[in-house]
Amino acid sequence: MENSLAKWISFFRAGNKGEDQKTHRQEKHHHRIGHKHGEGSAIDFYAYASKIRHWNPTFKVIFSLITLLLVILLNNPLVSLVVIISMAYLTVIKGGLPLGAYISVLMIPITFIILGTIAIGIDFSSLPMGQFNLFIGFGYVFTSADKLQEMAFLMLKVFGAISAMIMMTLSTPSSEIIGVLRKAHVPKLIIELMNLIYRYIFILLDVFNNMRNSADSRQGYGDFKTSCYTFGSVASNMLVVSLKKANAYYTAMEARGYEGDLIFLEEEKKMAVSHLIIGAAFIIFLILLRIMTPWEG
Amino acid sequence: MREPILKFSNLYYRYGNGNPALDGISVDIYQGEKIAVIGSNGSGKSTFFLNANGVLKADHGEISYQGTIINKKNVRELRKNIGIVFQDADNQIIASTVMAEVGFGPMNLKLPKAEVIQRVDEALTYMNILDFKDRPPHYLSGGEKKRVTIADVIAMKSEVIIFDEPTAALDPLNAQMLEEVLGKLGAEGKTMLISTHDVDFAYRWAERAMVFNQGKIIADGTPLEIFQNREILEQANLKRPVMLDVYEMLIEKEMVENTNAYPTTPQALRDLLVNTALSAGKA
Amino acid sequence: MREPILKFSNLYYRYGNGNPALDGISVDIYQGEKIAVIGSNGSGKSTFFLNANGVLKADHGEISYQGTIINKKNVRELRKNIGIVFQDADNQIIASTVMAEVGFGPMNLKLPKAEVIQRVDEALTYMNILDFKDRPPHYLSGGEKKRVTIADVIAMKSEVIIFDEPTAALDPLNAQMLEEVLGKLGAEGKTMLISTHDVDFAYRWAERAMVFNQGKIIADGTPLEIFQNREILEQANLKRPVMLDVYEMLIEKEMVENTNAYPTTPQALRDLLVNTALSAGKA
Amino acid sequence: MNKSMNIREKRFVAIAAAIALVFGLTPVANAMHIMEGYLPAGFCIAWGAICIPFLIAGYMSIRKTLKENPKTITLLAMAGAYVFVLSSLKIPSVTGSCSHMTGTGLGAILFGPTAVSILGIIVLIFQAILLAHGGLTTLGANTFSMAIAGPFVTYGIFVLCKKIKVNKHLGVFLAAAIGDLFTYCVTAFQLAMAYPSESGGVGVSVVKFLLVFAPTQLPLAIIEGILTVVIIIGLETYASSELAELGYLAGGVK
Repeated sequence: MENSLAKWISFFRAGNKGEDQKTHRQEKHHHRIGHKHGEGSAIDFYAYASKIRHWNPTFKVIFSLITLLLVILLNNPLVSLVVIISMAYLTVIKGGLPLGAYISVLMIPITFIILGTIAIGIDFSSLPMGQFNLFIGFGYVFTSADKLQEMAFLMLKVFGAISAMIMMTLSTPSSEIIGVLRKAHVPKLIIELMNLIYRYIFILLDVFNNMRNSADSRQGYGDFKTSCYTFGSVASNMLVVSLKKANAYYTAMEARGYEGDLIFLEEEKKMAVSHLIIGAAFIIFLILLRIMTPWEG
Repeated sequence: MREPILKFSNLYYRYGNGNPALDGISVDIYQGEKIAVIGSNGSGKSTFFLNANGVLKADHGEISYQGTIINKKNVRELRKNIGIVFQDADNQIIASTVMAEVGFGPMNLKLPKAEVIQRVDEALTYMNILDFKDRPPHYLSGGEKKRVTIADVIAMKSEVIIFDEPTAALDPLNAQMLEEVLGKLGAEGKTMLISTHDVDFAYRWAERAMVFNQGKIIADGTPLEIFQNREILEQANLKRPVMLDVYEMLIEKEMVENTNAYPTTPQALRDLLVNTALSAGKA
Repeated sequence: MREPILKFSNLYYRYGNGNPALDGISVDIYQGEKIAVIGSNGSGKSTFFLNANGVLKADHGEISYQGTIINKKNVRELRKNIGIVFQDADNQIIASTVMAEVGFGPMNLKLPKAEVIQRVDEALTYMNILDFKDRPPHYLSGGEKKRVTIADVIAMKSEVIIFDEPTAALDPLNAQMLEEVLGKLGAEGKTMLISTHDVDFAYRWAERAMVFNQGKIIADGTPLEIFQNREILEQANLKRPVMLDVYEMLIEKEMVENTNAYPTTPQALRDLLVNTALSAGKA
Repeated sequence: MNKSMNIREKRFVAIAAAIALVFGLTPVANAMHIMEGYLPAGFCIAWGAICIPFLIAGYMSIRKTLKENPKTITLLAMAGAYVFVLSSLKIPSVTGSCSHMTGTGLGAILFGPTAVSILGIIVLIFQAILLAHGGLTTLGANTFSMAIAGPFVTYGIFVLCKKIKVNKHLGVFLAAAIGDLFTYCVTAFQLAMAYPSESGGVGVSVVKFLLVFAPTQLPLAIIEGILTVVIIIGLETYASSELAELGYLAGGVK
């Protein structure tokens, strides 16, 4: 997971090089994503490549949040299913993200989901209970059809919620999400920190990648003990480097007239009326769906 | 007499550890000059630049910009009119899109938003990177980032532009881009100071050179004067530009006439040879 | 026939976005060669180096070290015998004292402690930085850090040493130190690959040059052959070395005899002029 | 010279701590971030509300630091980015599975727990946005377990060990490892509250969640402790000066 984000940076850059000389841009980035590194850390990369990136970010954020809340509040498997399908449509068909990449992002939390759902679905007792039980020495593990159904519905709900959230993150660069937060009157200090942190994350990933290569080229990950020592050394050195960089950045900011107010130029992207109408219709449809189906998740 | 655009009088600066980084710097800089600032690492060049821009405040001495002495109140004038392109673009770019980055300086000048946008567009067009507007800097290549940092300063419309070792680590294509931009800025009458370790570049580009050594300016003159002064070169550990060596050698061997032409590029030497090559042999 | 120390056959490597960083690299490297690796940023040089050292694993193709094909099991041999001095010393150094840093590689080779200490001392002495032994590397100057990173590799006793743009951002004194070290290592028969944008340096130092372009090696030969090939220079956006230009110009103007001497430094040109300057004039 | 170093040292430690804290918050990452959609609405709101006093305290403390020392802004941000990056790195593990450090321990030890809450919640947001770890509706619950509870426990144990004069590195190990475990316990409790067992209520449910996550979390806590010690040892060697930068941050925390 770790390096993949850093690697994506170099991938993207490597892609740029060619463009540099040949001046055809953008299209190149829509290459089929190799599964080699198609992990969640590539989300930032996908967001910039998305074909719905130009949609108004406020709309995307609010639409995704409302959908997310409805999935949880309505707690209805049909609603979840509709959300899963429509979010996949938006992200994959409209956004142009390769299906394999989309699924790999969806699967990031799979460990948690499996373990968490098992813990919910089974129960312990000293007596044999439920429809299905298993004796494990000191007591029984049991579950029931109801429980199993609850597990399945919960999984649907979780995937619905996740797909609503990643529809936003796979189509909206973080800088634009931060811009939406700023409009929502999140305290200025937090916004400033978020802007800087977002930028610095990529700086430090580069630093980390270089240090890791340097350590690796000297056999620094040969065995577990060596790896621990290397990891610790790289981490503490990365901290030292980041402190130096923090100073350098402040100097560079002052040199351009920074006086304590960190305001970045943002470009307004027009809100399309059609998006508003379709979005509202979708939300109403979800609510109606809940009213018309008796299920509780 | 022409008034200097920037005047430094007797500047002293020392960092916390007690070693003086600037040890009495007095120098006048005039509108439109193209100055190479030479000297080993740690000789005080960067400290000098940061003082010139008002980020560092000298312990003693004063700076005047266009005749006005700079004090705490008008230090903004320095930051506004003297722009620095830092050596490492990754330590300069702070915003997460190219547009926000280039707009950062103008925003700090509290310009109206429409003007900021116009200046950003102009600067990006100037550097030929208008297409990158919405890109985050982390997906740009080294040369592209360099262009963004130059656009940063162009958007400030600074009168004086300082480049801190701009050529280090640039590949040939980007080095060429840089020289083109320098030529364009020079043609617009911008005053430029460039620190560099590349003596061939300094010899070729600059009209004036200053040599820093241990916090002092030990030489200030035309590149030719400086690179002909063996003592200075030795003191500052500088090599001589190849073209200077070659030319002097040809004169010494009487293969070209000594017209004080001092070509700085192979192309100029070629022109010279075509025009003035001696036809007289020697024994 | 002499066996190559390192043999690359048909190496392919691509990053996740589908653009190949190495697009079929086949090349043999022989013991004791001094190779300049040239090409713009992003042309695949660094990816090639990381593959050569075993940090990256090519998608297709194979690497042999001294006749043995490298696979997962013996990739240690590559890491041990091929050392890389990375471009940015700050991002290479990972330990918190110079001693621990230089000892990092030997420790990982699981050498006995006494030998590690001996190697560290030797490497530091070699680089003339024994005094820095207990200092934290991050308080050293840029040139000193560069020396530490070279000591890193010397302590590994690697047979092949790769330098990734070692000259970038070095001041003249440190650049001179670097050339001296390169000379010393060359005299010991080490195989060296150096990536550089400095064509004058490549022309002066290398016995062989490889030009990378978009993941391919588009030229491989003596520096002279390569820098005389206009087509290659254009394709890779390279300038010609000044000394080559000057020499050819002098020949063209018949000011020196065409002995194919090709001096690479002003000093060599001077010697040439003393020995062979033509005394014949021309019309 | 020496004095300035001491100040620098302190600052560095503070920064590192801050950073560490931040990343501390983040790291339980893969296995222990409660995922989007897992908590019913009531729990989302409740856990968010519980975080608010801590976040306000952290916010005030950061604001005060910045007022006294505007330069701290880049340091704080670097600290945040550092925590994010550290927590997103795959750490060495015997099994070869993909584990991440929480960093809770390091952050709290270096920086004190208050201001870390703010950096922590920012890091958690970025983990959700950039890595799809955790989520927006579960942000409150995750912030409480990773940015508040874990760091406070770590910090408490660290201070306690110092008071009773336990070997310093052992103290660091215990603080980081137990802080990590505590985060995991809190998460299990949060899940159990939302999904009580039919047979035994919340109590049995807590046991279930603890058991299910134990195989991944127990070794992780120990590795986390070891790594934190290694990092601290590395920093101590530098501490003579760069760490002084952290003094700014420390000023805000104390």
